[in-house]
Amino acid sequence: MSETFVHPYIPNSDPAIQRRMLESIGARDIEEFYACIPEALRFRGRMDLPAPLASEAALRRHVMGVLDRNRTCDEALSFLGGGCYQAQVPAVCDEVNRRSEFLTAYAGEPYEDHGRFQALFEYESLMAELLETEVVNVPTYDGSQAAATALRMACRITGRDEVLVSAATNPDRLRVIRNYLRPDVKVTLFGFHAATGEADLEDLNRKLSSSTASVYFENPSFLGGIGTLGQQMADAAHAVGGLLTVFADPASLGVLTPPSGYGADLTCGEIQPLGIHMYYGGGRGGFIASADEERFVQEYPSRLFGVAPTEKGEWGFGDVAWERTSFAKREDGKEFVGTAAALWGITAGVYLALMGPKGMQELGTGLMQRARYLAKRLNELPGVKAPALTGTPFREFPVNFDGTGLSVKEINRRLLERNIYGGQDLSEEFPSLGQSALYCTSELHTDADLDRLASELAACLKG
Amino acid sequence: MSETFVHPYIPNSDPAIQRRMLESIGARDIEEFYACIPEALRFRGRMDLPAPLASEAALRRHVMGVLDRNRTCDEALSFLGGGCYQAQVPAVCDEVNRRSEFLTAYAGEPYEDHGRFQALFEYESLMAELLETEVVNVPTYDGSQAAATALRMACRITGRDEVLVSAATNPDRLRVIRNYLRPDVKVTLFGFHAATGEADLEDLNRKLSSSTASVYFENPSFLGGIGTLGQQMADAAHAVGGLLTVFADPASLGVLTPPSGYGADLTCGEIQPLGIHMYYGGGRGGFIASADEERFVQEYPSRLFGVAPTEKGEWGFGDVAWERTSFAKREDGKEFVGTAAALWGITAGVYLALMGPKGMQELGTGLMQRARYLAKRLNELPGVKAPALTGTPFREFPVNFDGTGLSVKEINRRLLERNIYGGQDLSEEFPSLGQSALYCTSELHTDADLDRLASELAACLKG
Amino acid sequence: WDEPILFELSSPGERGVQVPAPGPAAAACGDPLRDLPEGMRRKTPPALPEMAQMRVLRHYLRLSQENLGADLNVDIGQGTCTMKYSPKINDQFAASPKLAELHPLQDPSTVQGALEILHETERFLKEVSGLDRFCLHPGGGSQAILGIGSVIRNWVDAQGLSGQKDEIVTTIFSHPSNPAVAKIKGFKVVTVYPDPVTGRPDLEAFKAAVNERTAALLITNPEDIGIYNPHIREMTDLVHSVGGLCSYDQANANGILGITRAKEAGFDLCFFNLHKTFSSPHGCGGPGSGVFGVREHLVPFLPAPVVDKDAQGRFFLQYQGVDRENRIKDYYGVLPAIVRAYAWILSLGDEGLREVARVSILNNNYIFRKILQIPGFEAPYAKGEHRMEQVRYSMQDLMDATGCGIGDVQNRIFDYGMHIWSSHEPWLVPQPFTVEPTESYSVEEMDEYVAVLERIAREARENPEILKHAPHRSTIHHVDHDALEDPKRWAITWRAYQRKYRGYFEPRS
Amino acid sequence: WDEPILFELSSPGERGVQVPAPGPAAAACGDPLRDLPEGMRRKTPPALPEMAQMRVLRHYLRLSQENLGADLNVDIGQGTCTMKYSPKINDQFAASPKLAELHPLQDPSTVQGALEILHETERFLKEVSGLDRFCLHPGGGSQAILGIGSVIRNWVDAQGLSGQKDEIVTTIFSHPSNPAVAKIKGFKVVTVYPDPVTGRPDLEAFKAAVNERTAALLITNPEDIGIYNPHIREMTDLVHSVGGLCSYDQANANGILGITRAKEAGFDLCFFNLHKTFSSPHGCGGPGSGVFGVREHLVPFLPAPVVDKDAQGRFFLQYQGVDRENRIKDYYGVLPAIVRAYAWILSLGDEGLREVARVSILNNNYIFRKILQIPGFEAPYAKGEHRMEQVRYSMQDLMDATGCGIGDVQNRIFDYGMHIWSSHEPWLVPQPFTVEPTESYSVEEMDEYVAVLERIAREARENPEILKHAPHRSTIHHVDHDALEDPKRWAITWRAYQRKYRGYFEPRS
Repeated sequence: MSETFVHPYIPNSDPAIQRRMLESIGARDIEEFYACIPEALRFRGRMDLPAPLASEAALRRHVMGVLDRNRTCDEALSFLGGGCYQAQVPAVCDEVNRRSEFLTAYAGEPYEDHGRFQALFEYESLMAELLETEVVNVPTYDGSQAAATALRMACRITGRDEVLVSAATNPDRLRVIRNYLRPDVKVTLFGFHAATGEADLEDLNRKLSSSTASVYFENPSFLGGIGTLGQQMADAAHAVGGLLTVFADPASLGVLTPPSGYGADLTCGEIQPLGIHMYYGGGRGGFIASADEERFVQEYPSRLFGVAPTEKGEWGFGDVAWERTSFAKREDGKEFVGTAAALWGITAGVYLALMGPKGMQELGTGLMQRARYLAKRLNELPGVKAPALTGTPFREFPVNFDGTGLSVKEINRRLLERNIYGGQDLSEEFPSLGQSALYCTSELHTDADLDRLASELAACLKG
Repeated sequence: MSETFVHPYIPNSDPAIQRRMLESIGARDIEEFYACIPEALRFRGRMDLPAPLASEAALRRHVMGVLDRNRTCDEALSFLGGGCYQAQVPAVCDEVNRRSEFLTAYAGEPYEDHGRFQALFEYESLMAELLETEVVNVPTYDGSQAAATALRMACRITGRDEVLVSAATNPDRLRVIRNYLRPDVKVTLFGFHAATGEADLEDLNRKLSSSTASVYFENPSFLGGIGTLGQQMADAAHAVGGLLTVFADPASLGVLTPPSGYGADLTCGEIQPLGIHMYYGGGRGGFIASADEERFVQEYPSRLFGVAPTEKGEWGFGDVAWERTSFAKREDGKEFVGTAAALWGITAGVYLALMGPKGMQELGTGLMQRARYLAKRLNELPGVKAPALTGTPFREFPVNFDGTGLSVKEINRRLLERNIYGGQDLSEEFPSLGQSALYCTSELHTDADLDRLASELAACLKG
Repeated sequence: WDEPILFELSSPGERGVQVPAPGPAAAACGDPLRDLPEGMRRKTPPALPEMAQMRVLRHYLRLSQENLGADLNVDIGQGTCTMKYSPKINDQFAASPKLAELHPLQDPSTVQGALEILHETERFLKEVSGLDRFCLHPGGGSQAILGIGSVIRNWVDAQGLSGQKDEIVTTIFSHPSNPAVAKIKGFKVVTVYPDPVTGRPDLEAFKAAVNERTAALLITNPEDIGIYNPHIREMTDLVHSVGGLCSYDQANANGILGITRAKEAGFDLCFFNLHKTFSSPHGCGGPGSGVFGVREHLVPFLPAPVVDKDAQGRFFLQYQGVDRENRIKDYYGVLPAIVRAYAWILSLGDEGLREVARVSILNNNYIFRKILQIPGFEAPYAKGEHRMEQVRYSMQDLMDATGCGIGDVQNRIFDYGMHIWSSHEPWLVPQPFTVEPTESYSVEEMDEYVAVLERIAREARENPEILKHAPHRSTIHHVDHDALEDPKRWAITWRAYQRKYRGYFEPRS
Repeated sequence: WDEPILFELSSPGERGVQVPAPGPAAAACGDPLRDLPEGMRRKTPPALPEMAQMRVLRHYLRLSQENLGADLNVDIGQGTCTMKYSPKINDQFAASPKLAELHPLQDPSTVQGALEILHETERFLKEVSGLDRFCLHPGGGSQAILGIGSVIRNWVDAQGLSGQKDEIVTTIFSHPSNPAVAKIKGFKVVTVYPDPVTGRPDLEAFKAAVNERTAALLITNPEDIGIYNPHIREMTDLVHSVGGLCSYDQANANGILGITRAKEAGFDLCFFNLHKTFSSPHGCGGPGSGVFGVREHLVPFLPAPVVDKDAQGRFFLQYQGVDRENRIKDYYGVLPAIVRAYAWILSLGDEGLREVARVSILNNNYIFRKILQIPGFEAPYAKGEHRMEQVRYSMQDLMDATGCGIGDVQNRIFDYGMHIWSSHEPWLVPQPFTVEPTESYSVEEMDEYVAVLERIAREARENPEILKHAPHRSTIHHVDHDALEDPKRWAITWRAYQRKYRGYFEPRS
């Protein structure tokens, strides 16, 4: 750096300090430390980066200017969902996850990072109550990773190499699953009924075999409906010696039976709805849960924080069954583990502690009521069918526009002009549903918001 | 509250909990506790308040909606100053003053609130280096209160009851001073030269007498110019046995001689420019500083935190000369003390620690350069005189528009249409300056910003 | 942490932040300091520390952890000033650039949100008090008293009574700033003491104190001992009968929101602390907000500006009909505190504010019974009566029995992560402490606090030395307070320290 | 703090937050649960605790204080993973609702700011690495390795070589996720060990490991022991000569930013951890961001979408020319981490990034000399050479002399408010620890850290019992780790605890 420019982030960028340090080391200059790098490997050019915004004020002005080019869901009226949800984020969640101590902690021991261990143990415990399971992991990257890992766990537990996955699965999640299970696990889809969105049990039964490690479905499904055949699918899977893995929306579990209640061996899902901002899809964390059986626990790749006694009778914490991890065993550990989404786990714990049982019940009920009301309002519009499936929606449902003569794409364009973000276009990934879009409600929606969509949509359909 | 509504802020709003508590107390109901209030004094009506926004999400939506009706200085281009300055606020300042521990601490002892005591001692110490004084108080409400109190201190120190105040003082600050000194201290103004903005020494000398407790002026003055007659005014005041009190802009003291360097006995001022957001004028704190002489120290009404040894050799802290305060002595203490602006003091300390000597030097130089450049650009415009006074501006200066045939009010209206906040209109408070406005630069202003004002103003003047 | 003083961390050459440099055109204007006379150019740069950003941050984060804020402990021993829960959502509003980056001289059309908050908050306060108009400017309760004192002063002068009305009556259990401000505003202070049995202001003494010289009464009710004075209306009537004004110190109105109001009790003025009754946090001692209100006849004396709404529903700063010369503070009020109070009231409404009052009284009477069960602790006055939102206790009995008083308990209680304060001086109640639980604390938290008090009281009896050498688990040990009272030894800044000492308190001379 | 577990704080009836209720019209739709079959209606509400908001907050604030984040201590003993300073201004960007409240399926016209950040960050990374295209999706370094593993797998399959190329070569000092991912993706792992003198991968062993079966090389350089391998180009050439790919683990590229790049060293792929090299904080173990890049010929295997700019300068999500089926994560990347890295690079530029590298190396060589002076500590391999950005030390000598090893030092160092970590397994270096100061620490801070190590080493010699019973000043005392390995005793949730125990670890059966 030039003599006159000392960077606030680099204390020793002052040339005088550097000279003193070099003297202490006995080195001529910093270049000497790079003598080990062959000249052919040295990069002698300039990186083509913008001129530095050295002052914080200039940086702030630039970056805030870039961010101002976004129009957020707060600034519009959004009905997007499909796996990422606009939801209330209590300020206490933000307060806790922005604390320097949590934000910048990392790999401390159970002594210096006692708080981190306890907060994550509590997260596991709160999720366990919601899921009615006894084991929950420290969060993995996202729900899709959790689903993919749960299925690999099922394969290891059963010693089998095929999984049967519902065709009503989130298409991108299905891609993650297929990709993560490649090359050694076979992914076979089973269908759903076009009218109801429920699983096609006949198709499932046809495909179940002694190779089946697990049956997998999402509840509510990607298409928004609450699946009611869980126990039958569990029974079918168990009958062939396989497991049942269910991907559940934790926001629904204040009112819906958790998967463990209808026979799921492994539950997985996404914690974003529990107090984590959407971040353009960048705020994610995945959970995996099971019974407290050694054959399950030993197959988790994730860290599992447990409670343990101390010499003086405090609550102590630490890693359970460390030797299963890739940290301990490299390629002989279970899959792999690394920096994932711990802070979001702590956040989700704060969220559940604030919500309590009543909050989760009211959340679930309120979402279902809004979905029902919105479907009713939209179904009144000419040419619109809402919901397009007969199952009970939890918070989202497909709306079919075939009768309007307009494509979803065109309708969404018109809504956007009115500052409304219409539902996710399903026409490409689910052609059998025709021109349909997945409309999602949020606990942030008031009656006025839902009514506004109905009236603006009516206007759009007129042209 | 109704049976079904338990407020998150009121743990014991649950009726079942209340019943148990009443039982434990042996009271029939809560109304029983109010039996001591005569019925005639009971308010039996309803307060006409809006229906509660019980959920945080609804509250957020409402309040953020109200705030969205503001257009901030970040969202426009502002040249307003006059005592409140748009300035860089390093993120670390925000981080520290938003910490729960500082935000919600209060009246703990030097043991449990060691950090608060140390942070405020450090604030005093950092200010002392900037001011070259040995005593600085824990902040009072704002600079105007600091000025008024400094003058009352001067009266007590000298045993006199008249102060001579420059007519180039911020008019609203002058109102605070007059009001605070009423009824027992006489406030007499002395003039300034219309061409230069400097003090009229002749007028001052005429008014100095054996009743003069203190001479007071602002440096830079309200009109933005750097006063160069400080030492002469100090000598004159001292010659009659009075003191000199100077109100200084701390942002200027990286480059300007602090008042103690030209004879000021008391220095006071406003810390808002030191890392505190403007908050529509709601982010303020005042400082008072002096030499470490008992006759001065004993006249401070504010708390003064000092360093002291502990039994085991740590840095300890506590209140210096507690018995002078109204906390200790009620009406026999010095003026009064109460909750004022401690957190902003801590913030200003963080700011000075980040800036260091070089930062303060660069800040002062950069502001003066921008002011000079802006004046040059504006002076090129037909009918515009900038600066309207010949003294050296620090960061702001009057611009005279008499030659344009337009009022400041009209010009500012036209600038506002272009999303520019023009300078403060001086025509009412300083009629002698004609149609003039006080234009202020900021370290956030780039060349492009200053050029933009010049070109937009040119356009405005054309009509 | 054993954190050094900031100056000890300086490392020449380091920097904490880069200042935005002037653009090339501005910089080309040359060195503006050249034109200044020699005497105005600073010769040596200020001796501020030089530190990299991370080190500054770490220093202050460590100091922050060495505090017991209301967010961290059961902070109900703050005397009359227990802070209630300050909701974190309100901190987000206060942090919003939409509020923070407003200049006070912006055109009203660009600050409609800020003006709406000021206007609506005033409207809410009028409902809570029954008075007619509020000033939101003051930066704390004491400054609100200053505002009130200025109104009284100017009113007296405007009546042409400056020579005659020169006394202000107050009570010993009213906040010290009441008499202190009265004195600044040129009045003689007459202080009424309580009836030793009831704890209420002695009615006969009060009657004797009021006469034609009485400019005003400044009084709290319930006073800081938590006992409501049912004769308040007789007292205000008496003051009115001699032509004086009555001002109600409602800094702490916790127990009576929506229950009884300044208006019905006959007051002409009152003030509230928004940081306290309306949930804004205390910030280590400010920024707070004290807001004061008046009845119609005093509106012309209220500081300008107030916020009004025009026929088109636009808010504006109103300078007419109020007093432009009665300025006590820059600009229009402490917005970060006001927006929190605004949001807090919005979240509660009429019923919610009443519930705040009801629960604060319920909580207090709950903990009152528990504390009285601790041997050595008692509550003087009004035996057998319920209390309002707080109680002033005495541990004189403990002192007599063990030699340990409130000072010792204060030093010891931190070892349990709690705090207790000794109440305002003078100590009319011997060895006093005041507990006020507000509505923010649960039964379990109050029980926890009482258990700690109980344990310390037991320690005092069993092993008083533990208290005498407390704290044992603080960052620091016992401070030599004498050094803070001696002009030769005190050091209010590092600069003074360096002149007086070298090393660790080795005197230089 | 002696803070209970959350569930112990439950007080039935309390609430932490109110859920926004549906409007009256929506609520009028009745109870939607009625229509569900009995089996899908939850019978008992989840046994979550019931707590008021302030108590929840206080619980987590107290827990927060019981951590040693990088903001709080001299955190340079984190092995290869020392976190650099994460500037607070960048936290403000990450906290902005303008970023936080975006849904990933919004129309591109409404997210131009987010897309610009993704696009520009990718551009910066291309400059830093010399590679041609990056994927920003992964949520951490290990997931970036997964992305790389997927590219390699799919590339092998696309070449029709799945049967033939089934081995991946790595080194023992590369991060454990390299071999672990290789295995998931169906490869056999071949691990090369270091030359015992130089510490660099044994070149002969490496040549022996590479053959026609080699699908790829996954390697770090400098490795986690801080020694640069100058033969890296020969190694990549060798792998290329047998038709394999080369992937550079640059999770930690601290010492070589702008000095040497993946491109010149012959790599086809590489990845960086933005939380680490590019300053995003670690968040107790995520959310982080691992970004991986490829050369042109592998772009068709990169996960879709990437961000491109059209002729009008508008950014959009590009699904063409990349692989839609190679998905490893939801959506497009961890924006809160990415925006921090973006801002950090913007604040430094080309010269600044180089200075980061230079100072990180300077700092490391400074502390390297200091640590070597502590009796009992040494640094195996490459005697007499400078090091790159970190050094793996051994305290085997101290262990031999005193019986105290890294585990004991770990337990003790917290008593001084510091942290040290024992390095990744296996312990090829006996009793290992790795110190990496990065560019964020000053001379004084490094000296402070060394002084603590020195003091503990002295304690080990003079009074090993102090270490053996450490920590002495933590919130808790020595944990019984055996309980965590025994299926009958472990308890991963409070629910499991309650089934297995009552009271304090009293077994129920």
